[in-house]
Amino acid sequence: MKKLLNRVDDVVVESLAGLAAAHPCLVKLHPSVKAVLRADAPGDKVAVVSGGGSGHEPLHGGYVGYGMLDAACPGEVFTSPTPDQMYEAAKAVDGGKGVLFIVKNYTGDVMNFQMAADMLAGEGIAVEQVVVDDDVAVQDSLYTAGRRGVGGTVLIEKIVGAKAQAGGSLAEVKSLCERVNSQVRSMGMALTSCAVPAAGKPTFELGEDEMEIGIGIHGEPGRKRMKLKPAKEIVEMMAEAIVADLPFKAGDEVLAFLNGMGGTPQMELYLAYNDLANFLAGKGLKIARSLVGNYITSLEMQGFSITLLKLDEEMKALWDAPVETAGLRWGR
Amino acid sequence: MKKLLNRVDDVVVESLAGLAAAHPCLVKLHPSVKAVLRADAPGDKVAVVSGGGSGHEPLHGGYVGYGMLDAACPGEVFTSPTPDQMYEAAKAVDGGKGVLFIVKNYTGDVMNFQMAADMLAGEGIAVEQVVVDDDVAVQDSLYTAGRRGVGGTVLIEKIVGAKAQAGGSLAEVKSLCERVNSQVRSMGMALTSCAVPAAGKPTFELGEDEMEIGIGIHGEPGRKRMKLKPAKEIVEMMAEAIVADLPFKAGDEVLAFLNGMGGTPQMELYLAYNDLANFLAGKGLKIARSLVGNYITSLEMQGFSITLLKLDEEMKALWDAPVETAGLRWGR
Amino acid sequence: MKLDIQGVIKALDAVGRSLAENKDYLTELDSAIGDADHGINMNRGFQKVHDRLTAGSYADLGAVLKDVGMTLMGSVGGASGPLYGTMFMKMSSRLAGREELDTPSLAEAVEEGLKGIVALGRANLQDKTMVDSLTPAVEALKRAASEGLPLEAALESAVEAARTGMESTIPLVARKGRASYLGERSAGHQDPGATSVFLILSAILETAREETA
Amino acid sequence: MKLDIQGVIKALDAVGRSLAENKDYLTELDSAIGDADHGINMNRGFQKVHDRLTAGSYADLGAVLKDVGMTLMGSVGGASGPLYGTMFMKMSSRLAGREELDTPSLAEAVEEGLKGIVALGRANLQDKTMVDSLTPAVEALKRAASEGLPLEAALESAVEAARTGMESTIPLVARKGRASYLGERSAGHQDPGATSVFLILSAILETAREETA
Ligand SMILES: Nc1ncnc2c1ncn2[C@@H]1O[C@H](COP(=O)(O)OP(=O)(O)O)[C@@H](O)[C@H]1O
Ligand SMILES: Nc1ncnc2c1ncn2[C@@H]1O[C@H](COP(=O)(O)OP(=O)(O)O)[C@@H](O)[C@H]1O
Ligand SMILES: [Mg+2]
Ligand SMILES: [Mg+2]
Ligand SMILES: [Mg+2]
Ligand SMILES: [Mg+2]
Repeated sequence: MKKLLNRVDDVVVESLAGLAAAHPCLVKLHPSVKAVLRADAPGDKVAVVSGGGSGHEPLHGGYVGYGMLDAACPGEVFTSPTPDQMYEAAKAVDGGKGVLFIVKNYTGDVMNFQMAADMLAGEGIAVEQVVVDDDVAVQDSLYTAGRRGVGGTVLIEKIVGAKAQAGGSLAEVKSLCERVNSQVRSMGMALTSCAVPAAGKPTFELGEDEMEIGIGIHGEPGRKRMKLKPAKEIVEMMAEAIVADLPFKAGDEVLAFLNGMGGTPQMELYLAYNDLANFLAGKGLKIARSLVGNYITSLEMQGFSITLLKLDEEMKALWDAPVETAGLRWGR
Repeated sequence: MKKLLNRVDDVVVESLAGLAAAHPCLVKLHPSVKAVLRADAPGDKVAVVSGGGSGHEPLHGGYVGYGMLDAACPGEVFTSPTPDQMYEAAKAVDGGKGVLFIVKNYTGDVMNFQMAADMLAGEGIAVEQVVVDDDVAVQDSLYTAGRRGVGGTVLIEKIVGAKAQAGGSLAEVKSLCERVNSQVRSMGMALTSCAVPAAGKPTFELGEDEMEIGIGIHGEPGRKRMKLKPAKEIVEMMAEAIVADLPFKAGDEVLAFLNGMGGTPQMELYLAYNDLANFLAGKGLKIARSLVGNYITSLEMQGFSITLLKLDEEMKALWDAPVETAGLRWGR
Repeated sequence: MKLDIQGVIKALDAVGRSLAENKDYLTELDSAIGDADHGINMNRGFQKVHDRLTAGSYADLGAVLKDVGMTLMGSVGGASGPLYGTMFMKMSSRLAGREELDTPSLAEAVEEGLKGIVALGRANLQDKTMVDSLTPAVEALKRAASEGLPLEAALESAVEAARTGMESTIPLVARKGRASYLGERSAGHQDPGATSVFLILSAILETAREETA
Repeated sequence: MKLDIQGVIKALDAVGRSLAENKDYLTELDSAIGDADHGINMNRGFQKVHDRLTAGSYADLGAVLKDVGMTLMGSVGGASGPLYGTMFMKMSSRLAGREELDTPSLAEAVEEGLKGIVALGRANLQDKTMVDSLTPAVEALKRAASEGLPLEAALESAVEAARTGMESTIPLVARKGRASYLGERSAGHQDPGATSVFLILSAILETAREETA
C-alpha cells in the first residue's frame, strides 16, 4: 500500500488545504473546524450542507460552490465528521433562510448530524435533514440501519443545490431532496480493495479472479463475492437489480450515472457505460441525462457503481442549471 | 491484473462507443475509422486534431468539443494510431480553413501523423503539425528522439483549441501552439505500474517502498527508481527540475497543473497540490491558474505529474475561454 | 477502595494506552465487517482525551468525564464517537459534585451511560454492537453494588461479563451500524465496538488494581 | 530454388504464426525499455495481413507486398507500423511484375525496404533499433546474391546475421524510439524491433526450407 502523503494524521487537512489553494474563487476553509465553505458564503438563500468521511473525493468538498453545496464537513478517512464541524459550518453559511443537512445513511453520520441539528435548533437556526439511502445492495428492514447512501448523493446534491440557488424555501428544498432520494437507486462493485491510510493495508483481499458485488464506498464487504465476469454481465446484473427495485418502467426518463470508485481507468468506465446504455435501451428506458466518471469514490479502489434517477421536468431543469464547483461544472 | 472489459481486442472501440453514447451533443464517431469527431463538425474554423495511443483518457477523445479539439484519433492502448485514422478524421472536420495536428513526441505518433499529413497535403488540404515535447525527465539531445510529450498536451489543446474557436488562422493557431509548447514543462512519477489489457500483466514491478521518478505516460521506465519519500519531498524534487529547466523566474505567472496518473485518489492529488503551491510560493512564482485531477493518465497507474506553463495575457484569456468537452468544461 | 480524581484520570490514561496498543486489532475487527477505522477512531479520541486531561484541572469527577465526553464527541467521529461521547456525558452528569468513584457510583454512572447509548443508537441486545458487552457489564456492576463489593472486585466481574458479551457477538447477524449492511455475512466476526468496551473496562480494572496495590 | 506467389504467401503466414507465438516474448522485451506493446502490435498487424492475403488474389509479388505494407501501415500503429509498412511498400515496388522470389530479387527488395526504414526513422547503426539487425541481414543477402547462393542458403546467412545484429543491441544505449527516453537505463536489454526482424526472417527461412524439402 503506497500513498502520497507526509504525515498520515495530516492527510485530510493537507488535502483540504490543497483544495482551497486550487480553487480560491470557489471555496474557503473554516477558520476553526474542518469544513469547506463557499467562498461567498453566507448567501441570501437556503444553505445546503453535507459531509461525511473523507476518501470519497470529489464528494463532498469538491461540490461546494455556486449551485450546489454551501458547506461540506469532511471527517477523517471513512469516518463521519463530528457535530462541532456541522454546527460551525452551518452557522458560517446560514444566511437566515435556514440550513438543509444532506446526510448519507450511516449510523455515524446520522447521529453526528443529528447532534449538530439539535445544537443549532437550540440556537434558533432553522435546520432540516434528509437522509440519503439509495443502495439497493442492502436489504432494507425496519430492524436494521436501512440502506446506505451512495451514488445518488451526488445527483441529489446537484439538483437540490440548484433548487436552493434558485431561491427555493427550506421546506421546498427539503421536499425536493426527499423526492429525488425516493426516485434514485444505486449499486456498486469492486475489483480491488482500498486501503485506509492510517490502517496501512488493504481493507479486504480479493483473489485475482474475484470481484465483490454490492460493495459500499468504504471498502466494507459487499453482498457477495463472485468470479470476475465480462463487463456486460456485471453491468446487467447490477442494473437489473436497480431497475427492479424502484421499479423503473419502460418509457421512464432516467439520469444514468456510471461512477468510478477511484482507481478504475476512465477507458473502462466508458466501456461499462456502453454496456449500461445498451441494457437500458433494451428495457425501454430513455437516458435523458448521463454522468460518467469518478464522482463518489473509495480512495484507490477499482470498481464502479451504477446509479439511476427517474427524472421529472423539474429535476431535469435543475440538473441542467449552472453549477460551478471543483468537481462538477457547467453553464458558468 | 483485473479489468472491466468484454473482449480484450474490443476495449478501445467499446470505450469509444460509451464516450459517444454519454455525450451525443458533444461528439460523434467517424463512420469508418476509429476517430472521435465534434458533433457539429466541420466548423467554419481551423480544425484542431490530435490523437495517440489509448489509455490516457480523458486525453484525447474527452477533449473533443466546443473550444478544444475537432477530432481525436485513438490508437490501441499505448500504441500510436495509424495514418488512415488521422487522414479520415482530418477530412471529416476540415471546414476549409486548414487542419492543425497536435502530436505528442513519440516516434510512432510523429511518423504516423507525418504520413497522414503527406496524404492530406497531396489532396490540397492545408495541414500543419506541432510536436509537443514538454517532459523534462528526458535528457534532450540532437541525436535522440528528444523529449516526450506529456502533461503540457492538455494545456496546449485547451489554449490552442480556444484560439481556433475564436477564429485564428492556421498560421496563428500553429504559432500559438509552438509558443505554448515552448513555455510548458512537465515531470511525472509513479507509485505503481499500469497493465496493458492485451499484455495481461503490469508493465513493470516496483517494490513496496519504491517509486519511479520521471515516468512517462505509458508505464515506460522513468529516469530513476528511488525509495518512497514524503509527498512534499517528491513534489519539490520534481518541481525543482521543472522550474530550473525553462527556467521559470520569480514573478512569472504560471498555470500549475497537478495531474493524476489514473489510479491515485483525488485526496492525494490535492495533498500534493498543496505541497506544490507552497513550493511555488517559496520560489516567488505566482499561480494565476490551476488544474488538479486526472487529465492525462496511464490506465490504472498510481502517481502524478506536475506541469507548469508560463502564462502571458493571451494564454490566460484563451485558458479562461468557454470550453465544452467531456473532460474539461466551463463557461458553457 | 475508591478511585479519586487523579485515580480516574490515571484510569483514563490507561484506557488510552490500551486503545493505542489495540489500535490495529480493533481496526482489523472493523475490516471484517465494517470500514477499518474503529481502532483508529478510538485511539485518536483517547489521545485527545489524554491531552485534554493533562492540560485541565478538575474539582469533581463530573468535570473530568464531561471533558472526556466532549473530547470524544469532537474527535472520534463515526458511530462510536457520538455513542461513547454520549456515554461519558451521561456518566458525567451522574458524577457531578463527586470526588471519588466507588462501586455504587460507578454502577449508577455506567448504567446511565448505557441508557444514553441505547437512546441514541436504538440497539437492542444481540444486534451485535457495543451494547452487547456493555449491558452485561452494567448488570455485573449493579450486582456488585448490591452485594457491597469493593471497586476492584466489581470491575473484575464487569470485565468478565463484558468479555462474555463481547464473545457472544461472534455468531450474531448485525442489525445496527455498518455491519448490518452485510446481512448474513456479518456472522462469524466479533464486533469491534463490543471489543472496545471490554478493553476500556479492562484498562480501568488494571488501574484499580495498581491503585490498591 | 525460388518462392512463387503462393510460396511467399505461405512465408508470410509463417511469419504471422511466429509473431503470434512470440507475442508475449516481444511484449516482454518492450516492457523493459518501452511500453509493452511491440508483440501485440506485430501480432495484430500480421493477423490482419493473413486475413487480407487469404481474401485476395495476386498476379505478382509486388501486389502481395503492397497489400502487406498497406495492411501493416493501417493496423500496427506505434513506431513499428509505419516502419514495417514502409519496408514492405518499398519491397513491393522492387518486386512489381515479378512472380518468383530468388536470392537477387530478395536482396534488392530487402535493401530497398531498409532504405525506406532509414529514410523514415533516421536511425543509424547502433542506435538500438530494428536497423541493427536488418542492416547485417541485407549485407548477408547481397553477399549471397553476389556469390550466387540459392534462396535457402541466402536466408540462412541473413538469419544468422540478423541474430548477431539483434544480440548486438543488448549493451547499446538507445538513441532512437521510445527506449531512448531511458538514457543509460536502456543498456542491457535486447531491442524488441531488432528481435522481430530476426523472427520474421527466421519464419521466411522455415518456409523456404519446407518448400524445397
Ligand atoms: N446503533 C448503534 N448502537 C450501538 N452501537 C453501535 C451502533 N452502531 C454502531 N455501533 C457500534 O459502533 C462500532 C463501530 O464504530 P466505528 O467503526 O468507530 O464507527 P463506524 O461504523 O461509523 O465506522 C460497532 O462495532 C458497534 O459496536
Ligand atoms: N526511429 C526508428 N528507426 C528504426 N526503428 C525504430 C525507430 N524507433 C523505434 N524503432 C523500432 O521500433 C520498435 C518499437 O516498436 P513498437 O513497440 O511497436 O512501437 P512503439 O515504440 O511506438 O510502442 C523498437 O524496438 C525499435 O526497434
Ligand atoms: Mg467509519
Ligand atoms: Mg506503443
Ligand atoms: Mg468503522
Ligand atoms: Mg512499444
